[in-house]
Amino acid sequence: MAAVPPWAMLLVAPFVVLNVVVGLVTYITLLERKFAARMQSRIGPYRVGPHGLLQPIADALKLMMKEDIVPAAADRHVFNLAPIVFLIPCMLIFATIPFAPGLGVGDLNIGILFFLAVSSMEIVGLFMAGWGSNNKYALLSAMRAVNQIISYDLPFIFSALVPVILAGSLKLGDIAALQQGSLLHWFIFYPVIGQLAFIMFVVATLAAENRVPFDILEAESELVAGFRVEYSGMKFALIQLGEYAHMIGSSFLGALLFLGAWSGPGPESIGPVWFLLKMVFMFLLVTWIRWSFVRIRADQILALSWKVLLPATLALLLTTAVVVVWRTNGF
Amino acid sequence: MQPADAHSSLAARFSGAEIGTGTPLVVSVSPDRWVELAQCAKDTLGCRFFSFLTAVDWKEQGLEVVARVDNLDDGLGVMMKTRLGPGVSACGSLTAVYRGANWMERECWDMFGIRFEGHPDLRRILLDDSWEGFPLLKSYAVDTAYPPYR
Amino acid sequence: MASELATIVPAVIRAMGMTLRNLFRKPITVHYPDKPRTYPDRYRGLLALTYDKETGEENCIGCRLCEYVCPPAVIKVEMLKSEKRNYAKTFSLELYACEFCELCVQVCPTDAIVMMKSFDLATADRREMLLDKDRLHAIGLQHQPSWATGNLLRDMQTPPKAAAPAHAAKPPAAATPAAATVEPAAPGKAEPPTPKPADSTPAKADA
Amino acid sequence: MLDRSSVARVELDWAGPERLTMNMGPQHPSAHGVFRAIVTLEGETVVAVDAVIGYLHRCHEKLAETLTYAQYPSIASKTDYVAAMTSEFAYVLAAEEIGKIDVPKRAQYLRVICAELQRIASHLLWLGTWCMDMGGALGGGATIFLYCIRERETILDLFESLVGARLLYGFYQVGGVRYDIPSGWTQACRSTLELIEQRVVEYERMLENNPFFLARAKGVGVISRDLAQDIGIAGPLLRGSGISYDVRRAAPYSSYGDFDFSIPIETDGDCFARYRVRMVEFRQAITIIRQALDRLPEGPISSRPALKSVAQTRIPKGEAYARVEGPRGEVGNYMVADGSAKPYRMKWRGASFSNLSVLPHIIPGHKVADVVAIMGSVDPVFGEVDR
Repeated sequence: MAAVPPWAMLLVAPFVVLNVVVGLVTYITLLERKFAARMQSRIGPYRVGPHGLLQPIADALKLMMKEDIVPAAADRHVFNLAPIVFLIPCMLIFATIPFAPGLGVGDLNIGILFFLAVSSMEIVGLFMAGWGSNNKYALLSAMRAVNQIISYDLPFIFSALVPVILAGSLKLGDIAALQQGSLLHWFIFYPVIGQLAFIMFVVATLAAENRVPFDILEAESELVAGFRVEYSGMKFALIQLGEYAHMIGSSFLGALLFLGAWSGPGPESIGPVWFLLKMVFMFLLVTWIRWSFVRIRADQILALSWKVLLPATLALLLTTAVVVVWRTNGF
Repeated sequence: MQPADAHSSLAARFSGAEIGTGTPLVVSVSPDRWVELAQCAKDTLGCRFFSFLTAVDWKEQGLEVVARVDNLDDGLGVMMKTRLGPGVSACGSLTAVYRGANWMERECWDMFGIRFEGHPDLRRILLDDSWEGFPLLKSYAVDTAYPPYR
Repeated sequence: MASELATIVPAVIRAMGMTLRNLFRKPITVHYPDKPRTYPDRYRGLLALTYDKETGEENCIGCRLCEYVCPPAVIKVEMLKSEKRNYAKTFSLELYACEFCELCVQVCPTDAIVMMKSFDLATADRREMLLDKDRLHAIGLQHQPSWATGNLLRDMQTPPKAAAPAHAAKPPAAATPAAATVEPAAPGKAEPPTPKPADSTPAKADA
Repeated sequence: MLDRSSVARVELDWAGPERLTMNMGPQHPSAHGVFRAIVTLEGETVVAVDAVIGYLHRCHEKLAETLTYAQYPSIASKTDYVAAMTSEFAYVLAAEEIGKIDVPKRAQYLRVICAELQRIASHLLWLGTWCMDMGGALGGGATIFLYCIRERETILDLFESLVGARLLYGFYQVGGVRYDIPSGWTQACRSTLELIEQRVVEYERMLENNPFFLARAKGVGVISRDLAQDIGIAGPLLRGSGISYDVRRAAPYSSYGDFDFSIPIETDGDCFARYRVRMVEFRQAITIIRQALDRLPEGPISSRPALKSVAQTRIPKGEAYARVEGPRGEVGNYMVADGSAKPYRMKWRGASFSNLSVLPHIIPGHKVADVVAIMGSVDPVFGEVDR
């Protein structure tokens, strides 16, 4: 590593990370489909390749070759730009995640703030998609999206700040480093606070990722496919890619904040593998919830956020602060 | 309200009506007392459950409108009928009495061309708005072609 | 709030437990074209004309009963009069409109038309589903016939000849407990006329 | 650059301040077939709804006038294709009532068994599709849907081994039934019932007390007692609104009086009440089938000679209204016979038609998401609505 000049690292690392993310997305969709299928007494994709292993590639090829339709009445520029505007923040969030000590694009000292700020930028893309389609379903969905994401960003941030207070650093590398060593150092095992924060984090993640039971902006039984109802072909693929990238990013964040990132038995060199496995665990947890519940209504989602989740996370955050101060200074 | 009581109370109120004796109680009145009969069935006989409304085309004897209402508490069913007479295709609407008559009368208009006077929204319901003719009339042949395919 | 949580949390866990439990159940998917499914004996599938095994003669006598009974009118038969027996000059069946009600099989006096244990109708050309006599014969050779033929069906439905003494109002609760275990009408053979006097309790008078 | 002046920009339809008119259907994931609801929205709240039906109209009533009593039962199953047994049942009952035709006890019991199996199958499909409406094809709704379909398959297998078909049966005929049960069928039936009994408990475990489910179902789409009777809705909807009306009890047909079962009543009239009623009906149907299997008498399955030709069944002059309790409520058949082999006039009282006509009365005031939940809880089958 030492032989590589720093400026080259700056080019190579994002390239590698982006490609790995795209690869991850394709195969994590397969994982989700297989997992969901087994949950539903099905077998899922099976025909393309052995046990359907080549299915994601077939899907990607299909989407690339599909006709790209732009509705005549759509706002063409906004419509075309929206998938890209949506995808960029979803990809940017990987910039600050350290995949092992020192292994990452850039472990900023305000890493978590960067992550949270950038990830909520995706609503711009969503709203552009909904507005630009000039479709009533899409418009309703876009309005819901703005409502929901603004409402859930606060609980999401507050629950993510609990580990920050526990670690005393905004730098993701520091937060991860503090959880190394023993299983009990993981923040999820921090008595009471850790578990509560984890549950709230998962709930807020579900909402931020638009997964059932909070998927009102996609809501295909009411709004058909919501903001992406008019998209097809590669643009649809970009939106899909962005969504899954966001999900993977959030899962990485959850694994980093609560599950000790790369800590695990074995030599330190397999740390990234542990991190990846934890990310998959987080992802499957979200998927498991997704395939177990029915969706709730838009107004109920907002009520849940403002009336329950926001006060709860805020209280938890204050409690955490008090506990941390008390444990370090003892009043 | 038992069937016998219902029979006598209807007989007292509707003098010219043909009132059957079996179950369900079949009551046939003239078209001008049709709505009154429904109101009476609902208020006096307690038949609050609206089952269905339809018509029968008796060819040259004209159309007959048939409706059935039930009193669910006492198990009393009343089959109300009225003969519109040859060539007549207008009848009073029951929508003011039973809200359920709304769609049923629309269907009846759709299929038989009976104009229910007083219906708030008498449009075709099952067939397309551009449909010509009323299919359930006996004069409408089964193989009548739909306009674009004529 | 606390009491709400006390019901909500177990309910959420129970629901997720159900999906988890199903995760470990065997999937019920059938790999359909790869592994053919098993058809029950009475399956109502493709239609075929039967031919006499020894003489190779068709069983159809062109009586057109099936043509008359067919609700969607997909069967067209022309009779060919002959000395000993009649034949079907042409027999066409528009399978694309067929609704597989088995009425044609039911009325066939000579068991000439039967149904097959197959539902492989998919074809790229609609005209292939307009079946003539040859195609109907070929289908009969290709697939397994179902149990039902006209005579078997009619035997199953015919009430026993011996007029049942009308004994009044048999209490059904007192029906023989053995009735639960008796299995009448094995497929493959017609239901034997039951020796017992048939129960002929009048049907209820529906209001 | 494309000349865009020729493309008319589709403006949102403003029907007043802040109002938006939106089409739900006829092609819509939760249209349950082909139903078009033109909803007027104020924000997310529905302020007006116009229901458009008829996309699946095949003029069954005219068809019935051209088909004989022997032919029509196999077509009758197409009115309500989710509960095909029910419509056939109503048709043959009407014909038998006019013709004063007795039905052997065994046939009556077989009719009951099939009708109740069909009720279970239909309710399974309702539960699955309703949850799918609320939960989405990409969520827990789809999971329950697939579980329900999985169990429904076992019932369809039973029908398949009895009749030979999975969806449209043609099992009933005037005077009895067309098929007797094959050997081993009762055993298969009993084990299927046991399986379904277990699985119904599983569905309840997934839904009962489930906060997300309750939030969607409770207090949504309330139908008052008065409205319910006035419209003439029937079945689980009526019983969910607190009215104890079940044709099986009010006017027992086909030996229903022999069986011991209860009729569930809920008084809330909302989606959850309808859900509760149907969940109990699963169990009641299972009880009825078990009783019928236990007491299944020996004997013929038809009181009339087997069908040999198309016009064999002739019904004397007269008229009758026969009703059966289908999975969706009172399925009625008003028949006028003129002594020939075909009815002079036949009217279907489709349960779904009446049930669906309640929608314009209850939807306004709800959110868009509730529209699909209410639609699903009404359980319309458009073959029966449009006939």
